[in-house]
Amino acid sequence: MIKVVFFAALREQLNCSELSLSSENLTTIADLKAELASKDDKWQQVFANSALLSAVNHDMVNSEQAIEAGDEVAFFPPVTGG
Amino acid sequence: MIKVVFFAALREQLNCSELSLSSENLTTIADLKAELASKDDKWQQVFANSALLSAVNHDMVNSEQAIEAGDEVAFFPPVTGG
Amino acid sequence: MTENTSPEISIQTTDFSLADEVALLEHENACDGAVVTFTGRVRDRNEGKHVTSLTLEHYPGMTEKSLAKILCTAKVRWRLGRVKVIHRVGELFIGDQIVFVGVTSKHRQDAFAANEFIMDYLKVQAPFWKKESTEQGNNWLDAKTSDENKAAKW
Amino acid sequence: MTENTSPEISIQTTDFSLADEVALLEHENACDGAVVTFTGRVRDRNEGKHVTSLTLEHYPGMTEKSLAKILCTAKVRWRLGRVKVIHRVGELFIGDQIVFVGVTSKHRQDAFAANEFIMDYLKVQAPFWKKESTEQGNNWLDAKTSDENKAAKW
Repeated sequence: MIKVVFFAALREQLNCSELSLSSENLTTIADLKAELASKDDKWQQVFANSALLSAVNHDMVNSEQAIEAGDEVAFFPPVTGG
Repeated sequence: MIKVVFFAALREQLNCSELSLSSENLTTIADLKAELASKDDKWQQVFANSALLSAVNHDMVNSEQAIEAGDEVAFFPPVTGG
Repeated sequence: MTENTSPEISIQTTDFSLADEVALLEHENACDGAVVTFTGRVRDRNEGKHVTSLTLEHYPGMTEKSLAKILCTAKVRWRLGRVKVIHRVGELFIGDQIVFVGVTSKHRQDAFAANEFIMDYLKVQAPFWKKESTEQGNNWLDAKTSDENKAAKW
Repeated sequence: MTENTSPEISIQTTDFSLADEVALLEHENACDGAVVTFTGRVRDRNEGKHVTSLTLEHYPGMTEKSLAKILCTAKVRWRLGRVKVIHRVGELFIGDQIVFVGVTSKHRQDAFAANEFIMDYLKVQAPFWKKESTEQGNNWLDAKTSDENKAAKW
């Protein structure tokens, strides 16, 4: 399984903070995004946003990043702390 | 008269913190330096130091700066505060 | 509260004392002549709107890891003595302290550069998000291109 | 004690409180989100020698005038809220605070830049001189070319 977490505006838009997916057929972040976007129109729209950031196991990554079972993947908007 | 003040290492080398000179024949800082340097070998040596800084009425100036009666002229080594 | 892995990094809901933090940076530290601090506070206005409060969300675990990487990079690039980063989360009000970065060094240039570097990278890499409450309602702040550009200059 | 012409500038023999100074900079100042402070302290070593104390001399009148010019320049170059500069004179010991520069601004970039600018110019233009007491005796410090070069870069 892959644990997927969402933060901030993204979490509110999806009304979801965390979910788990089977890692079967998911090789990269891009695959995972496509899988999530296929859920419905709202998810499709949210994952069409190219500004979205991704992290795997607490490190920022790009869409080509490989993922595997046991990973924690996060999606979130550009950060605005400080 | 021109009031002349000395600070820090310069004050100690000259063993003098303040003196007054007639402004007659003194048109610029360079004139005043030459006048002071003529006092004796020690003063000659001290004023030969090109790193020496000068101020007139609390503003940093160079040797071409004009001076006149009533001015306060200061000579001191490069500053080292902060 | 998040478990903090390094004493140099603290993510907390509670306020902090600038004086206490600087005292810790300076305690038994006679070799560092320069101490630079940055404090970020909640402003009463943002882009023309009156702000009443900010709510800060973060990604526990990743926040500490990303800050640790930023501090590690700063220590490699500059000769630093001690470093401390505190970032508050939760709801904060006008004038409240949000973030503290404190750096000591033998020399001021390293302390200034490292402090600004840490803030610039925190702004674009550490997973914090601000939601603003204004008279017109609540909204998540947009990231600024200027922050991206500023970080890219280092 | 010197009579100070501006509340933004203080030349004093007594110590100062970082916390009190920052509290004044922040008091009823909800528009400035960024506060940067620099504190300079007496180090225990300088160029390989053990320092026991520093004695700071200055040129009363010119000191205040030169600092006022530096602050004025900083305010023209950056968008600043409040500014404070404190410089101590007399004999100071290891770990003692020598100088404080505090700057507030709406944005952090201005606060960082202005604070470092003020320190860089203070170092080369304000008439202060340090005499060092070491185990080898007393000596006036030499000015550093690196300080001249750093100030020239602004």
